[in-house]
Amino acid sequence: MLVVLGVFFPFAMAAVIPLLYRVVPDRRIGWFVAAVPLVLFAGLVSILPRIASGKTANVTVPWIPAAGIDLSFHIDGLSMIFGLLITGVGALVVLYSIYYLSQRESLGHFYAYILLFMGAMLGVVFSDNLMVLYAFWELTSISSFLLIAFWYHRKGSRYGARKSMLITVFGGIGMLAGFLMLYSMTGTFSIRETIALAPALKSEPLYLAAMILVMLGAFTKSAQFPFHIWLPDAMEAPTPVSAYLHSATMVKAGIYLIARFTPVFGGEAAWFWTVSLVGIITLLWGSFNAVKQNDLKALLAYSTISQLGLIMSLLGFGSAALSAGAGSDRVLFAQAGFAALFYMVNHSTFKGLLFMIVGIVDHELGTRDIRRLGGLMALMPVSFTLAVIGSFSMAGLPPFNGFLGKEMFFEAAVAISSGNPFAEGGASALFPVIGWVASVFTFIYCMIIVYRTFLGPRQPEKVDRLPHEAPKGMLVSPIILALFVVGIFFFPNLAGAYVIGPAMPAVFPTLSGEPGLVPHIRAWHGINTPLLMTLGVITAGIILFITLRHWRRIYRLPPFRWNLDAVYRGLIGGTEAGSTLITKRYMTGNLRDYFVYIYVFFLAAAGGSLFLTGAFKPDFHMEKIAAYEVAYVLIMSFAALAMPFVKSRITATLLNGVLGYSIAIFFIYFRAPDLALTQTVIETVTTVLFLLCFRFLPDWKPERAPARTKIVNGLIAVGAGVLVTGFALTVKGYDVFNSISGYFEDAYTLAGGNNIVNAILGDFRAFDTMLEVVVLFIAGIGVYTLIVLKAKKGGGDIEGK
Amino acid sequence: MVNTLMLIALILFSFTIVIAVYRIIRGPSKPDRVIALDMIGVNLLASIAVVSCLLETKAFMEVILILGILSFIGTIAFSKYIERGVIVERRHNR
Amino acid sequence: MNKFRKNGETGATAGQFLLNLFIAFLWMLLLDEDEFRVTTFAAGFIVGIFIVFFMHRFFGTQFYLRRLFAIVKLVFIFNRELVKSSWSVIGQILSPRLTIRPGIFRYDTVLESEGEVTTLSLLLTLTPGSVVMEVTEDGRGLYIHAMDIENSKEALIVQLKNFEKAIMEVTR
Amino acid sequence: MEVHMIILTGVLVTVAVYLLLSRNMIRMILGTAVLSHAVHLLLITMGGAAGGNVPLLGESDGPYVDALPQALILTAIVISFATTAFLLVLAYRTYEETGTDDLSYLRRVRRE
Amino acid sequence: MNNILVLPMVVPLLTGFVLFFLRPSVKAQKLVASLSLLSLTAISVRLLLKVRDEGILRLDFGGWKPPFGILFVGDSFAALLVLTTSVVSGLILFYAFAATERRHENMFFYPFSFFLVAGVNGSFLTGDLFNLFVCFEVMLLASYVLVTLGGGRAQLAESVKYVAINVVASWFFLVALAFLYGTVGTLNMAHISVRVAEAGQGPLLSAIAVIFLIVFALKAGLLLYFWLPGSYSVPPAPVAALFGALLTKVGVYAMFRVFTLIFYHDAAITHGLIGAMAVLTLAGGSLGAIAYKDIRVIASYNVVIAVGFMLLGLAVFNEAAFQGSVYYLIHDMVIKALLFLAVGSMVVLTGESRIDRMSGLIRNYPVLGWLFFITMLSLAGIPPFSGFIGKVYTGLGAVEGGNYWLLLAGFLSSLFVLYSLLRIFMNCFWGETIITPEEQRPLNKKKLIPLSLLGALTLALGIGTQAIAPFVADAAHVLAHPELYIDAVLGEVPPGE
Amino acid sequence: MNADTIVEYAAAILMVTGGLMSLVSAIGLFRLPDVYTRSHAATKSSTLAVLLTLLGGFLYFWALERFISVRLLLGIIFVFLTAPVAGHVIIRAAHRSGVKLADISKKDELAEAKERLWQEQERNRLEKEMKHGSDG
Amino acid sequence: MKGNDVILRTVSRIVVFIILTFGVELFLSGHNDPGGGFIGGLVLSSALVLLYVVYDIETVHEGVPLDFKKVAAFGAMLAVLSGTASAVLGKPFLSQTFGYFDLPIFGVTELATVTIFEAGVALTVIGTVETIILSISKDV
Ligand code: NA
Ligand code: NA
Repeated sequence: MLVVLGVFFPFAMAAVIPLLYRVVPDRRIGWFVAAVPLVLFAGLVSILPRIASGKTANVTVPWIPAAGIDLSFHIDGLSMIFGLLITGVGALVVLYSIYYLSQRESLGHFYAYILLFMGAMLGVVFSDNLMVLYAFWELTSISSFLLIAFWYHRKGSRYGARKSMLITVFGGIGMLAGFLMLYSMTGTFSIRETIALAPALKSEPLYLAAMILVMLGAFTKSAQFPFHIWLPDAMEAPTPVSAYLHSATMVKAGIYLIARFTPVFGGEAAWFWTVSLVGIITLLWGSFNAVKQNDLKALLAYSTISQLGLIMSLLGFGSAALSAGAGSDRVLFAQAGFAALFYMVNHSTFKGLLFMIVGIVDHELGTRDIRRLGGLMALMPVSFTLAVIGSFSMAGLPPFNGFLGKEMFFEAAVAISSGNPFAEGGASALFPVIGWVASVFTFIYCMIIVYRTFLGPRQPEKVDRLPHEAPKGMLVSPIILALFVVGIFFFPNLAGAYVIGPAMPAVFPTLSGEPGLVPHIRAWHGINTPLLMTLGVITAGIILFITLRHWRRIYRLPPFRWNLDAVYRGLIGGTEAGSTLITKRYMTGNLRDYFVYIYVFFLAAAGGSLFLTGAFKPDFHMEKIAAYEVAYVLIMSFAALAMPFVKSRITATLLNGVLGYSIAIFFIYFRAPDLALTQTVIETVTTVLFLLCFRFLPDWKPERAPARTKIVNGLIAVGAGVLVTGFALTVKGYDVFNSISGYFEDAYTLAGGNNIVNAILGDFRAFDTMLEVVVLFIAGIGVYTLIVLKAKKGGGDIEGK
Repeated sequence: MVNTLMLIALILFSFTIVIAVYRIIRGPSKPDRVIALDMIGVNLLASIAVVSCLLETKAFMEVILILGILSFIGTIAFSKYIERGVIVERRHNR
Repeated sequence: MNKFRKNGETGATAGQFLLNLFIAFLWMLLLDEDEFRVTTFAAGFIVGIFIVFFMHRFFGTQFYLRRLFAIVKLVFIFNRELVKSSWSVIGQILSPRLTIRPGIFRYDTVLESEGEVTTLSLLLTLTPGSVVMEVTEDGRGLYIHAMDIENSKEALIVQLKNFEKAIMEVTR
Repeated sequence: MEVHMIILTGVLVTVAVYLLLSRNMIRMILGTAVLSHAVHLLLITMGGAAGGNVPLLGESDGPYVDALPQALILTAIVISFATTAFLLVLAYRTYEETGTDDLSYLRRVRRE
Repeated sequence: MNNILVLPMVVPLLTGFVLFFLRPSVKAQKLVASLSLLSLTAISVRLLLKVRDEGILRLDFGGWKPPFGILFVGDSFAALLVLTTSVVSGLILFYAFAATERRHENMFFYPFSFFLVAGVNGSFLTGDLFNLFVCFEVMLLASYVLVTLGGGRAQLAESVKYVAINVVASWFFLVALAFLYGTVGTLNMAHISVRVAEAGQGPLLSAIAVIFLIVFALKAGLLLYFWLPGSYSVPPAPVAALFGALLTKVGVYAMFRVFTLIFYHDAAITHGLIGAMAVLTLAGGSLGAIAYKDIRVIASYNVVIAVGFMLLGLAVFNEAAFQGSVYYLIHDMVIKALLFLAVGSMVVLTGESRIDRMSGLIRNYPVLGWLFFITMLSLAGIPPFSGFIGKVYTGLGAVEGGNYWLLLAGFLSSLFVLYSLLRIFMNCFWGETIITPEEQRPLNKKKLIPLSLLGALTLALGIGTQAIAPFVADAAHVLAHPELYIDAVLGEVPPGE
Repeated sequence: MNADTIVEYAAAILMVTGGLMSLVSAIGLFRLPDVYTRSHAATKSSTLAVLLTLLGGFLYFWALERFISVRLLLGIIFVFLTAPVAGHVIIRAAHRSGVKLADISKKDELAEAKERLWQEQERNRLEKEMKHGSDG
Repeated sequence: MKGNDVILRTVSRIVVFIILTFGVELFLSGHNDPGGGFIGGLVLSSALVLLYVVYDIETVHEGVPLDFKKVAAFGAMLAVLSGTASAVLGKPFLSQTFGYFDLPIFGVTELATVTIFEAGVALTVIGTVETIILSISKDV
């Protein structure tokens, strides 16, 4: 139950904060907010030993039991890691934001969004129910959207917010479809039950589709190539948000999803290749592009993309463990999964740290453009130190946790390149190569962060204020993170045993209990391939960093200058333009066109189903035909056919009258006196109405239209006539049932009337008559209002109080 | 025989109506057309009388009367329209 | 003010009563009963009360039962004229060559009341070959369109005089 | 006896649809009027009118024609009258406001 | 005796007449209207519970047993829609109390609204196909008047098209009825169903079904939606909201009723066609929603999209999909009301209707802005708002039925919905504030309350889905098992009469 | 052949006569030169034709079942009463709306009278204007 | 020159009464013969139409000073209420009954509740037709 409260605590606070903000309208509000993740963090830590020992915490609160959608929460090792990150980094970020954000900002909104996000993110990682997970998943997108557009008056913020929303929701919808497919295979929304059923799913036809769709959700959320494009634009958000959502937590929801679904889909070639390849490409593309950025936050964004790719690829490598036969290999592969989680934790620490430092720089100088920065070391020594810690860790240098992670990555990449169960040709040999190249670029941009910002010449003319060291409060959070960066390096196995290790059974349930699943991490493990690779990275990195000026121009060459952003913009712009073009083409606003559509559809659909399905069986049988009936048919046809061609509307109205009166005659032939009576009167009154209205309308002019239009009109008209005739002739010959009318012939005994029609109108079907009276009344009063209530002159058509 | 005569009468009326329809289409003046409509009205009325005899039913007597009434109203309305362009006035201007 | 009672009428009440009787009679006829029934007549009278009450402001026609005979005579004269002129018009229509000379002429009647003038106009219009086009504002002059003014104007005027006489026998 | 009625219905539909596709509002409205004539005819034809007496119990003996379609048509007639009346008035009010009775110009009528 | 069945139609009718006579006093009109709406809601709740307790209800008007007389049939589907109609139209009218100009109020605005509601409820409840036509007409005539009421140039120009096209649609309805009566000789829907089943539907009846499809497609705006964006975007907010919330739903309902109860034997033709039409509708609506800059037009194209989405369920034709559609119908009534009222409020407050002429409204009208935000999320089917569960079930149905193209179209369309509304939200509510506090028109609290209630309703329907779940399940069950409906209607009459 | 049969035959013959007369008037409608002359053919010959037919119907029902159809009688009266009025009103409208008489027409006293009246009105108007002019 | 409407008016005055009587007869006889509320109402309103055409709105209004909108509303409401009455009595909505009564003047007469319903119908028809015509005609 505490778990439920834990998830809903942030939501409750999110609702309270805006109200509280009215009472405490300054940055002190932040302390109330910070209490939330702190309390939750403490709570999680308190159950950490229990989780570490392999137990789980579960609770289910019914939500929509009818649909099998319940708030069922589940904390195991995997969700625990994320829970700790969400609350831990969350607390630090809130703390940082208290000093970072200006008092003038609408802090109430800001913290409400942050708390909303926090709750949603906790929901994502704790949910056992796919639909609930999805619900929280979308909620993270929404809160991210709101936070990116926190400064919504800025165009860039809006652009970034929209982009992230569209891409992540797109992925989310795909993921939902995938979940539904899973449900149709398993009959349950519970993740644990799904995992339990996993072996049986592999033969299901929808298995692959569901897999791809789930990956789509993960990749969009975790900014994997080619969906990564939203993340750089998300940097429009205030820096605490970037640190929290867009590096430490939300973007890792995709990682979580992939890890969570590894037991379901892992061990499949498609999963292995897609996750690994997408990850590795993202890693390369992200790091490569990070180097060319001038905005520090953009650089960090690309670096985040790249490292998310790294983690993703590690998860991909790890999934191979699930199909490999028993033996040391599969433990080795599974260690890639361990590395992924380990790297992810590390990434949260050093990337959070870097974002905070960039935020400090931005805060102090008002710019993040490295072309305007330099030489800040002297002015901001603490920040500089922290930046070095973060950057070097990210570059994979000791004595920082990044080094350990990178080593493990290389190790996994090398391991997977040979002897993986899906190896086809030498494709998997690319993994270590690409990983290495990407690491070189990673090294370069880490150096850029440190050198271009803090070292080199100062450029005071390019910034408009004199920078100082950040306020102490603002430094607290980065310092804590830096402590972790260093601390994990020295005590990696503490994290391994208590935090990462317990997650392994969740990712690799079939391997649980295998020795070596949780590797012993050592900073020094002798001179081996990974170490050599790292040395290579440093060497190549330094050379390339120094010569950056010279080779930088390759970014202007294809395919390096290719920008997927342009694809996105083209897609959006093209869709907008295309839709305008298409829609305005057929939505002409011309009634004639609309009638053409309707009748063409009628001809095609009804005509098709009459003539093409063999339904058409005309019955030309006639009992007897009287000459005078034919005469009236001719009269009416004659009058009708003349109508479109007469020159005056009076004539047309008269002809319409002829039709009306002649119909009355037909009603006589059909033994329908009541009809004949009504028809005659109505026809006259209608004619009078036409005459009354003609006074307000100009006489009609000859119908001017291109011959083509007239021919089309004619063809449609003839088609409609023929089709109705065809239908009617067929219906005439359809003689299966008797009408129910025989019943009404007892009208006198049943309803006390001799006039059957009248008995039907007044009794058997009086309800129709009653409503018809209402229709008539509405029309009458409607005409009255139409005439009496005229639009105000010059009032436009926007009215209202 | 009686029936045959009646049928002949019916056909004659029908011919009249055909010619009247022709007059409606042809015009040339509006009153011509109204006259033709009026003529159609009364001929229909006569036709119904004959049909009633043929079918030996009194069910259509009301229709005959109604048709008489309405063809009168219609003619008056059309005439007034032709004469004044308006058929119901707020206040007769005389 | 009532616009319909232009000519001073002799007792609107009596007129209404007559009209009411007329409606009751009409009612009885409409019901198509085999025999005369007082109840039916009474029912018609009640219906008439409603109608007359509803329309009482329109009331204004006169009903002269006692001059039934004069009416019968008028009808007879009319029918004679009707057949005569019908024959001539049919002849004109069916003659191989149209020799008619239509035209409009004015005729000033001796009749006075609206009813009289109307009756005259109706009778004249009903007989083929002539139609009343306008009544002058004083209600005395009739503009008449004749189908063949050259040959039948004299006959028409004779016909008019006959009608006038017969009408006056009814009304005066 | 219905075949020629059915063909007549087809003719009426043809004319009505042709009128409906006109630019002029009055033509279009006349088109709807003719359409309703056509469908009333169709209803009574489809109701299987052939053979049978007037459905007045006192007037004639059975078999009677199917009275139900007659009742339906009555309802339909009244409703189409109501609609036509409204449409007509709407047409002239639209002409009054927009200054055109040409439907193909109405698409250009946007906010003042 | 189930006279309660007729109340959802008769109460609004009588209210309409009473309001007509109360013309001189707008205050009295509002009082009576409020009381009527409250009682209408109470009646609808009672009806729904009665259906739950007693099964499908039926009321034979005049005591004439089916198939000879007209009857109302209340199953969970109809009762749910009636209840939603009552609540939503009630909230719209409460908004209208604050938003409607006096001269409109004097011109029978409220009576016409009640007649509209009567027609809508009648259409939901009737068990007779010709009576459905008549109920449609009640609704349509009222809508004709409302769409033109006090209109200027643009409004009348669009109204002409709206009325003309609906006249033609009604014509198609009569044509279809003529053919159907000519073949099966009866009008009672259950009885028609029995006879159609007896004849095995066959090609001719399928072809007639296609004409019915055209009729309802025109009413619902399924593929034949050309008339919709124009006419829904011109009238004042409450009218547009009534239209957006109620009118197309009636067509959708009718399509569900007719194609699950009567013409379900030849799915290849009818339901295949419906599926294709739904996909095209989704595509057309999606393109339209992002093609224009007028917020009212954007809202109107969203109506089109929703219609396509709801009919996916019919095309898929399984119980899960039916559940999805029922949920979605209810959701869409609520959310379209909110959307059109919100959009209408924006137009009234700014005097503008194009997104490029509004900016930063959220500072001026924060509550409205957030309500719009909620509307956007709910329309896009994002949990925990009401659109979600319908989407889930529809998607589930499509997956189970193997209709992957329909699934794709349906789910992709929600992205277009989101995009189209994001454009409004970001352009109009975000951005630099251009209305200074001095020139800011006040947003009446009386308008905000119904808006907020609708917003709360969409959230409540999402969070409290469980409350209506049994009813929806029952509705879908009856849709999937026409014999239940037939038994309830014709139980006492030997079929095959 | 009993009396009823004779009456039935008489009725039928009346009807055929009516039909023939109606056709004659239709021919008149076809042949006559202007609306005024055509109106003679249409409104009167055909009225007579209709009256004959209705009378035939009346007789027929009387012969058939001793039924006196008041509606038919009323119809006859109604046609008697309204047909001339209709003719009068149409032709008046024609003249007032300015439909020309055929060339063969002899004279048009009505048009002359209208012309005179118009001149008189014009004179009055001018006089009035002159008066006003002198006042102002 | 201005003419004189004497012929038209004199005849119309008579004709209107015939039409009205006929209309009432149609209304009442609908139960057994062609007719009924609708047709009766329509014929009655066509009589009024004739008056409007022959005279003018104000003159007729002086003769028949009714607000036809209210007539229509009253009629339609009556039709609906007649259905409600049976519901109040515990019968299905719109149940009609009929019986034979010995009335003082009319004798044994068949009275049916449907007549009330039909009266509502007729009033609506009259009210609506007149409302429409008057609305258009007054719109100058
Ligand atoms: Na009816
Ligand atoms: Na904007």
